[in-house]
Amino acid sequence: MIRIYKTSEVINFTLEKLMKKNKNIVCFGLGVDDPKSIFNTTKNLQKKFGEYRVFDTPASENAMTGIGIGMSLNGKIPIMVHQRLDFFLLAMDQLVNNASKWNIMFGGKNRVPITIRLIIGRGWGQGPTHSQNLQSWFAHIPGLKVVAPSFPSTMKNLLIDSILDPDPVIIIEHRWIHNIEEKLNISSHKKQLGKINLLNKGKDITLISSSYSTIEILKIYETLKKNNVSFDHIDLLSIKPLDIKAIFRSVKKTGKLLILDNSSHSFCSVSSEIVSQLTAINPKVFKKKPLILNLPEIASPSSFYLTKEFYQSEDNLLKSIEKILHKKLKRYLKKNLLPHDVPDQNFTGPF
Amino acid sequence: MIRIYKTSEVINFTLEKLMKKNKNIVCFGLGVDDPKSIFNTTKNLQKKFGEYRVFDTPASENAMTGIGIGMSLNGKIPIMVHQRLDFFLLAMDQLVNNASKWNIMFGGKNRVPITIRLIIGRGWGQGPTHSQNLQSWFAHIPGLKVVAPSFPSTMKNLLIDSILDPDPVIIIEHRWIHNIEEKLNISSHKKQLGKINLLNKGKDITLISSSYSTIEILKIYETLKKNNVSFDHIDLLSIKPLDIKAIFRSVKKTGKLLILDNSSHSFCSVSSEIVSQLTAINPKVFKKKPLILNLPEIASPSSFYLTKEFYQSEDNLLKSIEKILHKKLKRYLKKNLLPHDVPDQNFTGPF
Amino acid sequence: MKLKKNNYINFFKKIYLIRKTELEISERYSEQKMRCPVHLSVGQEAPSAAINIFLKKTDFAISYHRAHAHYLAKDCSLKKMIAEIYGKASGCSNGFGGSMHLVDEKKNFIGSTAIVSNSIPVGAGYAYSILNNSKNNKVCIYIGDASCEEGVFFETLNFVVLKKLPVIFFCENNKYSVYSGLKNRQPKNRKLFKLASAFGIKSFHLSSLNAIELLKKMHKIFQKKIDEPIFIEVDTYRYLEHCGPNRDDNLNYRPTKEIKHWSNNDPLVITENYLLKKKFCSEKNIKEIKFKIDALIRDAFIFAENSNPPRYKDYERLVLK
Amino acid sequence: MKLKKNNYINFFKKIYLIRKTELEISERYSEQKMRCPVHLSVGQEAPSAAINIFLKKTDFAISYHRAHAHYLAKDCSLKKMIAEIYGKASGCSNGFGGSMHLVDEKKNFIGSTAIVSNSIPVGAGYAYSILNNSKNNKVCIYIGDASCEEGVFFETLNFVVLKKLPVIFFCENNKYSVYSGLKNRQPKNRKLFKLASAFGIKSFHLSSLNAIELLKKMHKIFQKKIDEPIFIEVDTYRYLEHCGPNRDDNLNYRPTKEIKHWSNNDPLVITENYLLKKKFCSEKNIKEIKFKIDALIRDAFIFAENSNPPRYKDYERLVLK
Ligand SMILES: Cc1ncc(C[n+]2csc(CCOP(=O)(O)OP(=O)(O)O)c2C)c(N)n1
Ligand SMILES: Cc1ncc(C[n+]2csc(CCOP(=O)(O)OP(=O)(O)O)c2C)c(N)n1
Ligand SMILES: [Mg+2]
Ligand SMILES: [Mg+2]
Repeated sequence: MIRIYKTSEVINFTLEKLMKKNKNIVCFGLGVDDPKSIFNTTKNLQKKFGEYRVFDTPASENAMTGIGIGMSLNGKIPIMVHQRLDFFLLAMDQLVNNASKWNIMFGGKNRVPITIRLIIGRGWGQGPTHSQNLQSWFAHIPGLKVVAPSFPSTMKNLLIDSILDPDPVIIIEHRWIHNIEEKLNISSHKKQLGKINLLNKGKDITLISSSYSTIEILKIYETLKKNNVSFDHIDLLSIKPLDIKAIFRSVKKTGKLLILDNSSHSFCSVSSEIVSQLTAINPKVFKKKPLILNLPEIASPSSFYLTKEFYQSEDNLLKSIEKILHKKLKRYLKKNLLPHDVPDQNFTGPF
Repeated sequence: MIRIYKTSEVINFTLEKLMKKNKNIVCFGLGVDDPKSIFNTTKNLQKKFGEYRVFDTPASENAMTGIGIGMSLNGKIPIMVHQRLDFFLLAMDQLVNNASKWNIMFGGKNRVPITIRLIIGRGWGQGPTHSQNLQSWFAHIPGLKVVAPSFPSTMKNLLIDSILDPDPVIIIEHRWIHNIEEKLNISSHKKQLGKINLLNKGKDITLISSSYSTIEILKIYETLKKNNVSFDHIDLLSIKPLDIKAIFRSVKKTGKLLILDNSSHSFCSVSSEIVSQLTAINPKVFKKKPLILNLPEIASPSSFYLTKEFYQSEDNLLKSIEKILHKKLKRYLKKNLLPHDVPDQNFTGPF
Repeated sequence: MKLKKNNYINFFKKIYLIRKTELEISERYSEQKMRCPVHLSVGQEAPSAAINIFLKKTDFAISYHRAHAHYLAKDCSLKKMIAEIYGKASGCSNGFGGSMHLVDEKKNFIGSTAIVSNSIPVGAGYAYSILNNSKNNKVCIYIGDASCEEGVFFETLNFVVLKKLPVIFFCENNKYSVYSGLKNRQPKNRKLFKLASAFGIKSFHLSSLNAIELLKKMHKIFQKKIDEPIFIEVDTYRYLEHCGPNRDDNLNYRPTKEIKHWSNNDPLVITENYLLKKKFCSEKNIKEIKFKIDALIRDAFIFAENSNPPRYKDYERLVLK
Repeated sequence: MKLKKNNYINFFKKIYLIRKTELEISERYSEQKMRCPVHLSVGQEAPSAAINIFLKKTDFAISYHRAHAHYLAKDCSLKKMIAEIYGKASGCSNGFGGSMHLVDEKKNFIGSTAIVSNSIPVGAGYAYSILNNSKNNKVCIYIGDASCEEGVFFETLNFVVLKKLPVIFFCENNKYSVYSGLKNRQPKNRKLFKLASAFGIKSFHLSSLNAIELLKKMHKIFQKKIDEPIFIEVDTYRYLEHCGPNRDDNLNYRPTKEIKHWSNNDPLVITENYLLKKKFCSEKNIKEIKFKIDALIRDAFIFAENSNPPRYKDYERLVLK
């Protein structure tokens, strides 16, 4: 059906559709069956598929991950969800020492088709342990795939890809994309795992983003266009595998690169990896110094007064582009009537 | 006293010396007091300092890390050790959500001076879960420092730096450096946290390594020198903070870079970070494509027959240098009479 | 030592302080100046109020996301707590932490954290650091019923018993973890205190609905010299939603009967009536107490509102060099 | 159903197979062709031999670093195990895993892993996948005494009881974790089966020194239909070092008396004598049994030695695309 969907709706519909088709799919996590049903993404699933296939869990992240792995060794296709990525740090042993390696460890006969949705918090005082995006940790581990959808449509495609993938896939699911709307055909599917999405085509500069950062770049489209900046905008979608060839093609064309990375901290980030891989292919590709914008080298603050500067602003983004292009840009930004720490006007806290 | 020391001895002496000086230092971990005393590094410490300051622990890596953090909030200086880094994956919540953030989270008044020694296994069938080097995970987290000593002398300096540092420091301690010998003055100390060590000076190429990789590069010195290759060899020592300025100076001079990285896997590695940071300073610094040699994108195998190709060989290292320099190198390698999976002739398994 | 009049009055004062502070937060939350998640303790004031009648000032405490009551019951700075929730520089964590990261070094409140159970081993480590301290100080580790599902709780319990650390585990069992009732998370008939007891720790269960009875039972525990780690489980109930300022009974995740059962035994009402009945206080005394506390709370909000925001520069200074 | 002659003979066979296989590994280890850590089960053959008399072929098993006995007792491929230890392509994990990563799909041996306790939840997840299976199959999760110190064990226990999963926790308590005795790790008087029991799981403790008694007690457990998760703790003892082929009693981390105590009650000797005494076997029968098993072991080593090494190409093929 073609109509306007929210990302959260798309997740819900997609889960329902796939679970209907394949009764080996099992969905669990803290709160999947509660009145808020993970920001409405797991709504009615338990009612439709029963308590065996859709279940709430104890606060035991490490064991529950292992339990997902165990099921998957016997044909189940588990979908786990964590309301914040930060909670999942308890399960790194299961993820890294078991999920990512089981197949290799036992000679290549035992794949682990688990999908793990990790929600990234932002704003409204989420603070140091409710807003980390550790995508580069997961991307660093051989045997794991990592995707970071940005829109309802890419969420649909990547969620399907992840669930159908025979190996563990981590979905980086930013809290602020849940309410983003897009008109789409809910029953279509296009494989996007391993591929980038070129959202805008141009020749002056390559902008790369993923997940909610992609939305942030959309907000400066008007300014860029009215200033006659012709830009490639790459929505990464798939952090790993990374479509470095497509990225290289773009940077080769523009010679200029800015990456907006909503993962915390610059060290060993996905952005560094992109720059490093491009350099390894050909350092001459860069006509200007590439720029990475990400979160500062410090745990994220809770205070409203600090998050404003902690996160990248549209203005800062534009300034960086000005720096690369050596050109002043007149601002055509929509007046933001919202406080900086909420995704939309419907959000009034607390979670 | 100046004499020849093994790395393991240096650790033992240094711990003893500092513990004598400062009775707040506490040392714990699985097996610190057992007959093998962590490859002799904690020998006699319990005898000398008692069971309160030096103690064996239950197999509870996560809790024990939190317990270390708790002590440190009240003036203790804990030194934790894990016989393999891989076991420490159980404690990522405590490390990331508490140790690295406590100071920030509570307004900057509560530092956590914990030192965590993580031993990296290699060879003799260590296999997928006994040989991971996840240094880039730790380096990715704001609030953590990471060092990777290579020799007895750098071990001494970095161990002291780590223990004296007011914030959490991770020591990447490769199992294969324990028996490396060096003549040194055990009572001297030179600060090396945050600094590189330039082991050889030259102008054709910059070689970067850390931890046991540094030893691997030493093994090709003769070949390089007899071939009149003039090279900078940088022993990183401090993964984070990273002395990128010193690295840049070297690469600016040589224009050519090879990094030998004993951490698994290329994605989001410390090496990528170095290349990316250099490119961000100036992409033109590279006269040739930089090369990163690290471990393949797959969990490490157990079989003797597979580890040979899994790890980088001296020959492969030389081939890569030939590629960058565009020059054939005559080999002057010491015949290695040892099997490839042991560090020295005294090693006959099983651990 | 018997329970004295003053103990009862203090108990009431603590409950009243917590209740009114939380309700004030609840009321003002919609002003959108307290921009962080808040886990309020309305309804479950009695347990922490009770234990803090018996803990010494020199004892330590460490807590979790629902920490307001624990913090206030230990006489920590109300002003700094409110300022913290407002994200101001004068907050106990300079605004960096928010409602879930309360600290008061002066009052030996070690901190509170936002990951379920991850303050537990930190408390045990603190206890290790004061092992064999002459003052016989203890570390009170507050936990919820869901804390007892995380592995680290059991690991810590084992270590605490092994080393005989001066720890009091204080578990407020309010039967819910967010919207999840116990039946989703723990087997039927699970008794947390019995579970703890199997680890070799002396364990108590205070199941009284009546706050005064709770106080008396708590008193009994502290009558004897405590020279080993102990575990105390207290049944309690929150009136408001898990996180946020409102009631959420309309969501129907909790049986109406259960809600009534608890709210009919409101700790504030019960303690106030008890003071009057026992003539520990006159109506006038009570009014005075309330008046004073109300003023403190008012002042705290004024303090918070008037405080300066933290400067980003000061935050950035904490980046490691 | 009573224990039959055949059960006793099978029990003996399993013990003998495990003992001789492990001793062969031990003897040949110095040839340096088995280049991986090995955790041998010499001395502690009886527990897994006993339970595997009662487990069905269709039941599942999952284990930890010391898995040889569990693997062999379930009739998994001896050849593939030895080849795996030799790092050969014909190994059960193609040589990729080594001694600590044994698997045999045909025999429902799910795997064994090298991180203490991390196979536990995997076993529980497997059990979840067969919940309500008509065959009433179970998953036997082997654990050691140190496994019961990791949080994930308790988390899993809670879940298994909550969901009534078809799991048998089988804990071989050999009192040591590497060189660390229980006193370093667990409070005095800790009884693991009681701890488990407090989680609401039916628990058994088999403390018999005598292997035949152990078998009989195990039999008793399996007499009744098992329709809920259970926990079995068995006291046992390893004769050799934690990891590697040798004795290490010279290191003095274990009391001589304790070592004697156990080796004086050697399960192999006891079962053999029992068969003879009960006339279940003649000396000749025993010889034949041993001869056959010895031949199997010899063949397995020949198979392993003659097998091809894995090709790096085949390994690399597993890199994710
Ligand atoms: C490791 C982890 N998992 C999940 C969460 C999400 N979470 C926040 S509070 C909470 C409920 C905790 O319940 P309980 O311990 O009973 O305390 P209560 O809120 O009832 O006071 C959960 C699950 C978290 N913060 N940390
Ligand atoms: C998480 C983790 N911590 C530590 C180790 C190191 N280690 C390997 S075996 C072992 C002892 C385990 O003892 P137990 O469970 O009693 O089994 P046993 O060796 O006695 O059969 C330890 C601590 C590990 N492999 N994993
Ligand atoms: Mg609760
Ligand atoms: Mg043991």
